[in-house]
Amino acid sequence: MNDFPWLSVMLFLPIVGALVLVALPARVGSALPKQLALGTSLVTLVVGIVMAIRYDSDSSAQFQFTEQAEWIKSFGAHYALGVDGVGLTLVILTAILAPVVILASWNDGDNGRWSAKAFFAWMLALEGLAIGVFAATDVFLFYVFFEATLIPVYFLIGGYGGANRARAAVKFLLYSLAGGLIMLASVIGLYVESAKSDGGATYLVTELAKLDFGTDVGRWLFLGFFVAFAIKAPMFPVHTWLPDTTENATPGTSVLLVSVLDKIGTFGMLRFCLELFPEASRWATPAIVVFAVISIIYGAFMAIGSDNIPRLIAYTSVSHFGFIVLGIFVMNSQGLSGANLYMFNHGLSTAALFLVTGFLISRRGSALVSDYGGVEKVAPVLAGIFLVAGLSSLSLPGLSPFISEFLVIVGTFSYSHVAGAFAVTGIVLAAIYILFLYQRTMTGPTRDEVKDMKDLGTREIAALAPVLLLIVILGFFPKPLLSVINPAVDHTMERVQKHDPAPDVDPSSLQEGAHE
Amino acid sequence: MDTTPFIVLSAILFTIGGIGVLTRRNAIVVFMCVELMLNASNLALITFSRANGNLEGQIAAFFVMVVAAAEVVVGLAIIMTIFRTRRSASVDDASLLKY
Amino acid sequence: MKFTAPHIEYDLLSPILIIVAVAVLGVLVEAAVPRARRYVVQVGLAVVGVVAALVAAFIVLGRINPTSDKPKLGYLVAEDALALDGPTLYSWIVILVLALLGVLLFAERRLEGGITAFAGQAAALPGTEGERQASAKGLEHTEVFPLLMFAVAGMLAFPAANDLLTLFVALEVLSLPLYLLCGLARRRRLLSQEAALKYFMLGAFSSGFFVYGIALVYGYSGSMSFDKIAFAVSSGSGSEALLLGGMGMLAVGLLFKVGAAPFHAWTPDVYQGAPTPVTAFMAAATKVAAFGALLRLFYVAFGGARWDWQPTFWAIAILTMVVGSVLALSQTDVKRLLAYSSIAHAGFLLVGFLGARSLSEINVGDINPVQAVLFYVTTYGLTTMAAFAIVSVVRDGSGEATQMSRWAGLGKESPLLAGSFAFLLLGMAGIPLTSGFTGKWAVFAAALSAGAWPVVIVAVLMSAVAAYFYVRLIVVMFFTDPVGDGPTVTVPSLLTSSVIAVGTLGTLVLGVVPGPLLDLLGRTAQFIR
Amino acid sequence: MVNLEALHDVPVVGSVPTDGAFSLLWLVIALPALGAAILLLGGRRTDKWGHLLGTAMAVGSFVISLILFFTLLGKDADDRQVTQHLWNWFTAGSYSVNFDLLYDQLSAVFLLLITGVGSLIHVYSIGYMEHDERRRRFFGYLNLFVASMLVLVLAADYVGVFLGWEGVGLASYLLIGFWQQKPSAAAAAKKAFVINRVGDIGLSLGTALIFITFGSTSFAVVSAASSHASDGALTGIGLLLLLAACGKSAQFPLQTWLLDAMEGPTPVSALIHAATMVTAGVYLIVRSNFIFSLTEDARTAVIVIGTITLLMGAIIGCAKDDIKKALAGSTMSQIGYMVLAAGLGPAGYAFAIFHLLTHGFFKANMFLGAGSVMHGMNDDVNMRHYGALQKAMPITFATFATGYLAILGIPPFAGFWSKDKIIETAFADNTLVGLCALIGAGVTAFYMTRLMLMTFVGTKRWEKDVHPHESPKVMTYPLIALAALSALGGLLTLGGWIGDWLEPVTGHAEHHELPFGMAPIVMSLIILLVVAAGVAVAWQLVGQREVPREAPEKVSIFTRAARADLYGDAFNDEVIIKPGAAGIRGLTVFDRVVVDGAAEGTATAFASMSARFRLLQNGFVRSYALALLAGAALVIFALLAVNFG
Repeated sequence: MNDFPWLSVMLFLPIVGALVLVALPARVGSALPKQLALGTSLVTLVVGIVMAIRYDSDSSAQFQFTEQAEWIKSFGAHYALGVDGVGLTLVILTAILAPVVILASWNDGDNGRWSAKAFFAWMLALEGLAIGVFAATDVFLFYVFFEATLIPVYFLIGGYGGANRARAAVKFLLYSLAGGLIMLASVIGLYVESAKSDGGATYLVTELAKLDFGTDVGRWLFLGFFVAFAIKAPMFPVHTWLPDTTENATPGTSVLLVSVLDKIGTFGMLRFCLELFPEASRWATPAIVVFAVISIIYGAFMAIGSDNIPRLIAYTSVSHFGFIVLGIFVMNSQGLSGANLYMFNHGLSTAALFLVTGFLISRRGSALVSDYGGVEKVAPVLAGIFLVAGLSSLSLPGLSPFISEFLVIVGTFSYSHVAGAFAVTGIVLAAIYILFLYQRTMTGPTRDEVKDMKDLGTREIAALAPVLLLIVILGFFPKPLLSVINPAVDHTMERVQKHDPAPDVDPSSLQEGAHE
Repeated sequence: MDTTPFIVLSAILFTIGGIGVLTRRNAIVVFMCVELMLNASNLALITFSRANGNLEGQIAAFFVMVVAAAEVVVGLAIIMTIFRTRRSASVDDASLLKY
Repeated sequence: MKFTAPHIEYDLLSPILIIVAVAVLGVLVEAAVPRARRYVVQVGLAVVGVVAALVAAFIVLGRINPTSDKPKLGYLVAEDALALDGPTLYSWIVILVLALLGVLLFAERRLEGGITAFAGQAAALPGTEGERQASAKGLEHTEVFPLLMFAVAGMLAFPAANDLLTLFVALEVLSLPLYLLCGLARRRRLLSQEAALKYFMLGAFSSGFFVYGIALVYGYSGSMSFDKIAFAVSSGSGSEALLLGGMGMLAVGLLFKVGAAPFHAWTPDVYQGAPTPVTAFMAAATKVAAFGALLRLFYVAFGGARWDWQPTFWAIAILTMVVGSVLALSQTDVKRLLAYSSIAHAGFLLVGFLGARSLSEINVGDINPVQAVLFYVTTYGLTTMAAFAIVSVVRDGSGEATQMSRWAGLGKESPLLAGSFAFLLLGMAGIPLTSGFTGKWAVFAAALSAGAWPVVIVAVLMSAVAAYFYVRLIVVMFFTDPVGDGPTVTVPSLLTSSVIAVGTLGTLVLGVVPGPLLDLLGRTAQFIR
Repeated sequence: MVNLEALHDVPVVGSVPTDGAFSLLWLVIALPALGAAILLLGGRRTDKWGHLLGTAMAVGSFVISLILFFTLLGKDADDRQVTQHLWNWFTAGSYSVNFDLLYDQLSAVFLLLITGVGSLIHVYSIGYMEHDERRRRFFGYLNLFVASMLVLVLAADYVGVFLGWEGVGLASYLLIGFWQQKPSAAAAAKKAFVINRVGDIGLSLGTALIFITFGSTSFAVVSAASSHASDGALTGIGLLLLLAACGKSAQFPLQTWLLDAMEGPTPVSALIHAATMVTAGVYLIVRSNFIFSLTEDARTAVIVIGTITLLMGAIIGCAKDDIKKALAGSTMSQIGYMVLAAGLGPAGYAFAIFHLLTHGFFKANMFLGAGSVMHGMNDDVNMRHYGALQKAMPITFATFATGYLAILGIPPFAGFWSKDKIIETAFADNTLVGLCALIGAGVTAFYMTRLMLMTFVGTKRWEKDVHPHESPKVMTYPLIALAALSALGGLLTLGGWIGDWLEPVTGHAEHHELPFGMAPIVMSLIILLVVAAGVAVAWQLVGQREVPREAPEKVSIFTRAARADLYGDAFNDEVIIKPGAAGIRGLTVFDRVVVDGAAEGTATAFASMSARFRLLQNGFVRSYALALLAGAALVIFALLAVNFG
């Protein structure tokens, strides 16, 4: 059953689940919808795992599990799905995090504007659309999913978020829409260019990759795409929507937003910027590297400076996305593999961090660091998990983010010593913001407000356990990921016509050197 | 003979009509100015019709007149209702809808 | 005494003829049928008439077998006064569908408690004994239906007109009934009458320009018919000044109708003041007819002078988008907001209109501007109809509650209605999976193919700005709590609900599977010359 | 192609596949790791027997280390460098890092030190932490530390070293902050970790540079290729690794964290901040001898850092009244000696390691002794409240005394053999450095004597209701064992054994000539004289007069400076922390006002524009008409302009 539509199933299972949830009458209460949502996401995960096992990492084809059907002929748009290593990892990441988030935010939907039913329906819809984004191999289809994901997030924030949720929701939507519309111009530009070609108008990535846009056209189209992705990622200086959003969203929403949706930005840079406009990408590299480095340091400083936990985490993500973008644009195997790995690992570590702090905040009812102190004494398990999540976020060796960050640093350093030297300061700043956060919340004399705080419950631990487990396992044995990522990296290197610099001293040459 | 004088005259009439529309307050007068513009057009039409030596222009002139007549009917009806409710035919009084 | 009778293709013209006949019959009904039964008869007549016309239009469309790869270009009928080609017939069908929806809205009686939304007796003064009696007697102006039919007849003729005179007549035939309809609101009659007055005054003023433009163009080309004008343009005989002046003045007349800046001033006031069913119909159908006419006039007649008028239209398109989107930001009245948004959409349509290219430049299967614009007006028409229909059912004691603040918490009050309205708004904002997106894509693509990228950039930015006020309305409906007692949604009869349903469904379907329609247009959207 | 004549020869790290007993190698790490996992994840239900399990695991891996060591002795010198391949860690492009363990003469020595001293300290802690309800977790952390430390010394690849490096950092963080509810402890823990991270910049960039230069980061490949690399690359790598060493080994300028680290429980100070972890920097340098031996410049830097630190530490040690901080200062100073030795190249590597071992013995011994004293003094650390304790706790005194003699370098105690060698070699290398090292020895004698006198002799200056008592056997036995090692550690250098043993790793040391052709014995006598002088001065200043219970305020500028750790923290505060905090505050404002302001500003700009322009729609039909007319005029004008303009 090689022509089994794996991706379509993964895409539509959650969406159908969402529709079912909506269709449920209100009288069934909130328990059934929750179980239904969890079940759907788990089934999706199973499908995803089976698919991942069937993925053949040695095949020469760029995409696997491909499906293709003409959608809008006069636009040259297709319903075309397929994943390469990068897409696969992100699809799986989405499938893993969805049930985790649903379990973790079991009660977050209860006191929102609408029923919990709607909350989980939106979540499932979001999962489906996100999978669609990562699986789309047609630019038009990608764009459709790209924009469509905004709506569920918008309602999740606006309906269930914190004090300024309406404002945050609007800010998020408009910021993303602005980026998306700029991208739309480039998307249409692609159509016009491809229509000129003898092949006729098409949006298939594989077809577009064959086209050669002129230097200027290519660069303009590239910019259109890049701006949208930079906003999504988010990079300095278009990052300010993220802290405001996470500050007001529920932890679950923040996880789906930062761990999954923001990856669309970096994923898009890889899949579209580098894939379709190699020349323009090389042309833009120096500037982008500078911005990425700024994002790393700037985000870290902002994180150190912020007293609001979700904002703080948001800023750490700005810093981490700086690393990812850096890894992508230094354009060598180490950087690219690191960046791709980073996308997955950052998803895990940030998810853990958002969820555990979410549990903390829901107990104390305040998101301000300064309202905590000495929690470790009353809730050791929470504190322990918090610490592990934090350490993974500062990419401690032995936890999965380390490998990705290290590879990015190596890649960057071999691209430019200066850039590498600046980027590496990130590891010190990361230590400061994480440990400073831990110190101020968990250690010191226990404050009265948190004296009778309950430790994590079984459900909460159950939600976090798989994430932490993955973080540790992948920290020592990332092979499963790398084995699918590396072929994709090689493909990208080919596209951008770059080769890894040879080492100054090539060990293989030494032997014959000895015989002289 | 050259058509210019006729066209110039029609242009002048048209302009007068246009200015009238802008300057006069009374709905009836404003509307008469519009009629003036239409008739200026008629003059132009007829002139060109003669210059081109076909009848289309003159036919058009008739149509314009007919349409103008129809406009009068509709226009007066509207103006009447307004006048009766507001006791004034000034177009400036009707300015509730704005911004 | 013998003469050669003019040759009229009654079969091909049947749609128009049916509508006119229905209109005339409607007038007779007013005279003959007793008041008690007029409503039923008029509505029945109108519905039957429109449906019949629709059927006829489809048959005519079939005559140019649009499904084949190389459809017949079309027919020139009534001594070449009308051109029945793909664009015309397509516009006819769209207009008739919208007209049908319009009739349904006009006929809605439940919202006002068993009586239509139109004045019981237009002649009776507001707030007087006469009016009170009129409403006590349950009087209602059933003339609105014949008026509507006349307007429809004009709209059908407008995009088909193949010479300037027919164009003018059609313009007036569609305008005059609308002037009247605007003044017939049952509630807030002062505003309604004011709207009528403004619309009429400015309409008459603009038609003055239009006629003078006809005169000048006639003077330039020595003929009224488009093909002769086109020939004159291509041969470049006669004085440029006449052509350009005439072209400009004709443009003024048409741009006034589509509500493009700087000729948009009437739109907000009239849309706000007019009875909502009228606004809905006007906003939707007029755009279709006017753009049909605009395309034919400037592509067929002035196509040769494209390089003369394109720059000006670039400026107008940009100005229109900016004015519409920016001014809408600060609106507090839903109807007025939609009015400004319609201005913005006129701007987007003009962007598509700027995609004009000589046929040689357009490869097979490319988006061509006519196709794009016609598709956009279709999507916009359906969406707007439904939107205004929803506006008409959100009410409080004093009739429709169009103040945006009164819409707060509608999402809780009636999720379904608010949900579909939100969906329509997202459609207007151009979010994917709605027709608004596919429409925008089409017009932008057309313009970009013609190299109008600066306009497209502005269009893109303005769509971002426009998104803000649509989103704001969604926020009001869903994320803000009502002040005092929230709005009440009067459950409408099947008539209005079906309009809402059709419009929303159309917005969804054309957003997800626009392919068939686009392909049809791609094959048939060719002007006969 | 590289020119072979020009090459110096550095020992190449061999890789004999594991067989027989060596296949147990991974167990050395696995046991404590498993222990940590069980104790930390097991939760309360392991409270009862947690400490026993932890100790068992440590002892277990000590036993294995012994077995391995003797098997290694059994092999002939050429194939004493065993590599156990576990799995491929990660691969990116041409860069592949394996999870390999390298067991050679150097790591063998370390294995014994870590697991041996480690086990003793585990045993000691059973008693020391008896009354702490979180003892189980303490042992979990200790196990975690031992495991990471073993990874650090067994890894066959710089990235593997990095793993252990950060692992011990984490363990140190957790243990320093073990009493987290004390803000000072939490702060100290964070400080230690952050400053170590500064060092890690060196390690990660160094590793990156190694990869760029050699295309791999495994010791085997790098040592084989290092002699072909350019001097620039080598020096760069050397300096970056030195930075890493400074962080971990509390060398100048990253020394400030070590004194604060004394917030941790005393066994921690003994194990991590005296015997093992802080010496990791020395290990790194010695391990990277195939880099350092080839770059004069980097080695000079190492020597300078070492010298500065050994003096700084000694001076700081002189002024501290807190017994642990005094010992911490001493640790800094002693590690300074080791770094200095490591900087001397092949001549010094072996002595660095030798001193590392002996120091591990006697410093752990003295720290545990201090712990036992505190145990008796209700955890009071202020020596001014001690005095005359030798009667109260004789065993502690006796063991401490051996440690004292050892650190002074009194023959035949362990310190004598290792320290003298370093000072000699230093003189051989450069007289000035030698002199510094010599002075250091004198100062060491001073502050250690001061410590002894203030603690064990003189008058009782105890706080009220403090009843000093000897510690339980579970604590004193480890003391005795360590005392024995401090006394007999010198045996390792019998016939230069340690040097020969390490030579395959560190390279051959050509014989050095001492200045003025001194005989080594003369050198030793000079050193002893200086030490004696130090002792005498201390006896004069401390032994002969009453020690005030409150630290006197009116003291010399030097004392004040020494008390303030020579202003290391003050410098950081003024130059880094305060400006940094201010900068971050500024940046936060910048982010809100400028960056976000730009985005929000655009929105408000549009809104205000809208509010202004909507007034044009003033409701007067005539103004609309005017607009229409003007529009028409513009359109026509535009049309004409386009064509006639």
